[in-house]
Amino acid sequence: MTAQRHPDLRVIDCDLVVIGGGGAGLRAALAATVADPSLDIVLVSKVVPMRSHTVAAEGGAAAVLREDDSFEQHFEDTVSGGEWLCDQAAVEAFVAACPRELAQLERWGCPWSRRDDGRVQTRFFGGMRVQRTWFAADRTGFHMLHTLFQTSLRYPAIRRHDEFFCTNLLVDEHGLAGVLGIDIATGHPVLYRARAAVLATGGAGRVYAHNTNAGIVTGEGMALAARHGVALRDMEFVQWHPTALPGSGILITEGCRGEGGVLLNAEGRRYLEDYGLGPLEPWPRPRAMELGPRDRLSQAFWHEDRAGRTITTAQGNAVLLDLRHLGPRRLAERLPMISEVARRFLGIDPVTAPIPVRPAVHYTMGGVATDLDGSTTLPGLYAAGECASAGIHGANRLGSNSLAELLVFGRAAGEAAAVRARSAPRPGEALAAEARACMAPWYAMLEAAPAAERPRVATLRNAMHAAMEDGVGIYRDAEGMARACEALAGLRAAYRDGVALDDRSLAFNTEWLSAIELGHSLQLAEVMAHAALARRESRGAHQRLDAWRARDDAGFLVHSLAWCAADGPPRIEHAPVKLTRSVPRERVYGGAGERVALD
Amino acid sequence: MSRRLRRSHEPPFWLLFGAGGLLAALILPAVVLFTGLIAPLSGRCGDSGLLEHARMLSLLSTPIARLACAGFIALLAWHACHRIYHLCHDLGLRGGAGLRWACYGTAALVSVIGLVLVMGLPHP
Amino acid sequence: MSERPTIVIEVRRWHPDAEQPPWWQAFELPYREDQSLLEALQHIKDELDGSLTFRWSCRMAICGSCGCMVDGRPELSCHLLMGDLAPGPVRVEPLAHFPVIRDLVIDQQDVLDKLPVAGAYLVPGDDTSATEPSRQTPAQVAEYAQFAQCINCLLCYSACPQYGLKPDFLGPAALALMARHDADSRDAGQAERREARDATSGVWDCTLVGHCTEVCPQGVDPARAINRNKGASARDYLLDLLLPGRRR
Amino acid sequence: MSRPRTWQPDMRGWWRRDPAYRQYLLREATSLAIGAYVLVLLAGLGCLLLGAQAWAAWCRWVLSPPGLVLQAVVFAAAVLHAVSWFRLMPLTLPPLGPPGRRVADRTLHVGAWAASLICSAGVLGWLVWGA
Ligand SMILES: Cc1cc2nc3c(=O)[nH]c(=O)nc-3n(C[C@H](O)[C@H](O)[C@H](O)COP(=O)(O)OP(=O)(O)OC[C@H]3O[C@@H](n4cnc5c(N)ncnc54)[C@H](O)[C@@H]3O)c2cc1C
Ligand code: SF4
Ligand code: F3S
Ligand code: FES
Repeated sequence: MTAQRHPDLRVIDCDLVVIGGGGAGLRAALAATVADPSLDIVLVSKVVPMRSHTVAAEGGAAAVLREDDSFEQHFEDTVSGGEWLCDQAAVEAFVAACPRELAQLERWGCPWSRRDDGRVQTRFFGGMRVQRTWFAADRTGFHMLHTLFQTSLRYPAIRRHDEFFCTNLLVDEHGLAGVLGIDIATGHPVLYRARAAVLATGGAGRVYAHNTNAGIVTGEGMALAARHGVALRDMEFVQWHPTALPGSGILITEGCRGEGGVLLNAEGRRYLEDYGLGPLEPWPRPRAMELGPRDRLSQAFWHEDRAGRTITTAQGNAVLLDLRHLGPRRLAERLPMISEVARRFLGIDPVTAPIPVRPAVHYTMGGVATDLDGSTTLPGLYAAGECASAGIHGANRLGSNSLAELLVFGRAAGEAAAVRARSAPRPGEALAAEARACMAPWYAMLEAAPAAERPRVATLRNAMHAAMEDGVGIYRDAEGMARACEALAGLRAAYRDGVALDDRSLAFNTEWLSAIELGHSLQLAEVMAHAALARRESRGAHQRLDAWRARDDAGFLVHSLAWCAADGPPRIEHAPVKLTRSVPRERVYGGAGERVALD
Repeated sequence: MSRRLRRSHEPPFWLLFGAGGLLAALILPAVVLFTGLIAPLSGRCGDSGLLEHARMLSLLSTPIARLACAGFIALLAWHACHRIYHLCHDLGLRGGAGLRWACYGTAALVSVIGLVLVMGLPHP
Repeated sequence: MSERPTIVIEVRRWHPDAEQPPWWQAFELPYREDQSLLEALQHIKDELDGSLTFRWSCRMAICGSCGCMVDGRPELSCHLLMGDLAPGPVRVEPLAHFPVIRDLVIDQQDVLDKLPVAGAYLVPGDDTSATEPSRQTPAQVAEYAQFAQCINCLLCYSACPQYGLKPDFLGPAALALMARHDADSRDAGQAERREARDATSGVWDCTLVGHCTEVCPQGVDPARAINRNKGASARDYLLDLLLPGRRR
Repeated sequence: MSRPRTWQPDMRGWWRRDPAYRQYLLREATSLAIGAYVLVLLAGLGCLLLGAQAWAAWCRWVLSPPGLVLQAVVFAAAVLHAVSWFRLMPLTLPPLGPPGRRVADRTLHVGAWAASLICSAGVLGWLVWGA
């Protein structure tokens, strides 16, 4: 089936477009309509909002709640967890806003797990020194997303366009002027003319083969912004989650360890003790052993695997996550979904057997550089959520900070964008012509004659996965990263020459859309590889095995900024990190960490 | 999105259906067991045994027994007719209002006839 | 690679540009026991026929994208293992009762539009400006927790013949979400939801077929949610009759 | 947004799709047998009113082969009805008992069958020894 002639562009005027119906996008839309009910807001998303990736988050969201906690401690855990690459002013604002935001969600109906007296329950999470993580069993993201989605139904000023695939941002002399994309069901182009847009398109974990992310997490939102000269910040920092299922990459939440689960190697030893996270006792103890930060745990797995102390499964090597001692009641109450996942996908009952797990790519620490109010360097464009880099995660995000971030910065971006949408001049008529020109290459992909020698989408995607896993993994060296850069440049060139599409029709053409996604993913992968190569030190999730194994505060206590060119490789620069009150020091966990904290 | 929400008048019928269904579940098997098995075994064809004419009349001599009998028949009728109405719908029979009148009308008729009959029974 | 056993998957296909009713297409492909049906469909798309169209995202039974009929029963394709479907052939169709956009992709707009009609959101009761979380005991959470697990996968709509016969019916999931919010101690929206509940297309179009509950992958039990509400609706009907002016 | 062109499914023969649907229809169809039995009872009442002769005729029909077959069918339908009714009954009841200690479906189920036994015994007792 071949494409009909170029379908007509539909132009729709509105005040504000939110791109993305995940946690960040919904929160932004809600904030904007509450701030200014007269605004005409359009929420676009390539999937129906409740299908967004936020739905898969399991463990919980962080906010100071207990008497033994304080903003100071949340700040300290976050900044040291990010190995001082965090913007400390952003972290200060963030930790102060978290409790209010999670309480707001409670008021909107989120079914948080409770203590007997009716107060919200909290659990331990990696790298957090007190129980600070609010949770709704092990389906926190699901409940948060559905609460936000359902709440959005109460505000008719939020018009939804589900299954709209955004392909371009349009810009005029005043800044952002429109959001252009494809109505997936019909394949027709649609232009939303607006004076402000909030980008909330999520992360880019799918540039790696082995990841915990949903299929939609391909990262094109970041690439769309980058095309207009917005810098991508700290893209070399990619988080590996230490406990995912081998093969599928399905996540086994950190909440398991928060509840007391332990990690064992092939010899049955709690090997984390050998990686500066011990001693074993007392257990459970925050910021130690299995409650250490994710980067350290994933790195420990890498060493164990190297040393041959992992078990072999049909889907690759693994260590064992043992939950048996928690007992059937606690598992059913606190970790029901995980128990079901293990039974279903592995045929393992965590009540009676440990679960094989291994690290998988989980989170994109970097993203579109934003200010505290979500604004970017492009006037009218705001960003929030995983696609943004507000500066709170640094070199390693702590588990449960992301769900809180969606709310805090989603709201900030929504409110700031609402102000802008009201005040800025309306985009002109010329925009439609530009939109038609921008759409042409996408439709050309459908019209291009089939060529036998062209690669399939899956072929290029697999090659990208291989390049990233090989060269930009948990541990990196210059040679491997350079190899990845080169491979990715080659893949981008091959992509520009054209991919083979079996499907040339317009209606719900997911092959075409994944080809478009792939182009953006390749660009982001290249940015990650180049940014990694340029960081000649080891910090947080970026660990090198060559000459730069140590952290280098003198040279590299800096953000990386990547500027993308349409074709060639990105330009990488570095910019200072904003420190306020925490002075970089050695980052230690376990017993050693406690000694440092006492000083 | 314009969706008409018309208030349903099903509740009274549903309550009658439910009452009849509950009654049927509680005692209908026993009643059928009586008329179809116990009574035939108890004697020959109605002129003797449990189904004797005079005995039946005396069973139904008190107002309570009469009302119970009429109520039993009526509720079962409402139960059955309600289900039959929905069954017709499920099988794609588009009877419209006519079907509704036919079904529930029958139930009403059966109820009235039952009541008139028990009230008219002579005393033994 | 070639050592792997193969299986036949028959898919019901349709394309709006094709001037013909849906047709079946069979694919033979290698599989692994622990592979999900979704992964098998992805294999077809990646390697055999890029035009095969279906929705998916989380691949862990939580996003609700991947529903389809498998051997006549509504299922999440990511939640079925090939080992359980072997030796096949496996017949895969779009979810029943929905208009088909293409292949396995159905038009879900109708149900999305019904969610606000059913009042599928919490109406905060007391002081909405409060910055503290309100209190709710675990027992109060348990009152609605089961109904709150709905992932909007629409399997129940495909299981419910009444939805197929009466497209206005709000349907199992929307009505379960209605019950979920009614049962929440923080909610003050019961009165708002009454009109939808009491309507013909509300709880009264349900004839307690019960298949919705059987196919629900999240154990939501919409049949219970709806039929519980019939009693409440009937009670209010009688009260309105006996006390004129009680309502509106 | 403009709605896409779609293929509209139809419901012809929907009960063929799943055994659960046939079970449902069977359950609903018990109403036909119950309805027929109601008519039989109604006729009996009429005959009882008309006098001993008419009553005897009704009794003969009830005990004739067609009458017995019908009652066998009604009995089977009544039992099927009771089984499905009690199975679904918990779904139709509001939550019973205090929050946190709700009455379990099983308890309701057992209770319903116990009630059925007691009521049936009562009715049979009245019919057999009542006069
Ligand atoms: C398995 C898993 C578990 C996790 N658990 C936790 C946890 O316990 N605690 C925690 O804090 N964090 C957790 N995280 C991280 C957290 O869930 C994510 O960072 C967060 O949900 C991202 O939300 P988001 O709103 O930014 O993006 P998403 O939820 O990914 O939403 C992105 C939205 O953008 C839309 N979109 C994307 N591209 C386009 C386009 N081109 N056109 C139109 N729309 C587009 C999508 O349709 C989607 O609606 C977890 C992550 C994973 C993978
Ligand atoms: S009630 Fe169950 S089957 Fe229906 S949409 Fe919700 S989760 Fe899916
Ligand atoms: S299948 Fe349908 S008829 Fe009612 S009980 Fe479920 S909604
Ligand atoms: S892919 Fe998300 S439910 Fe199956």
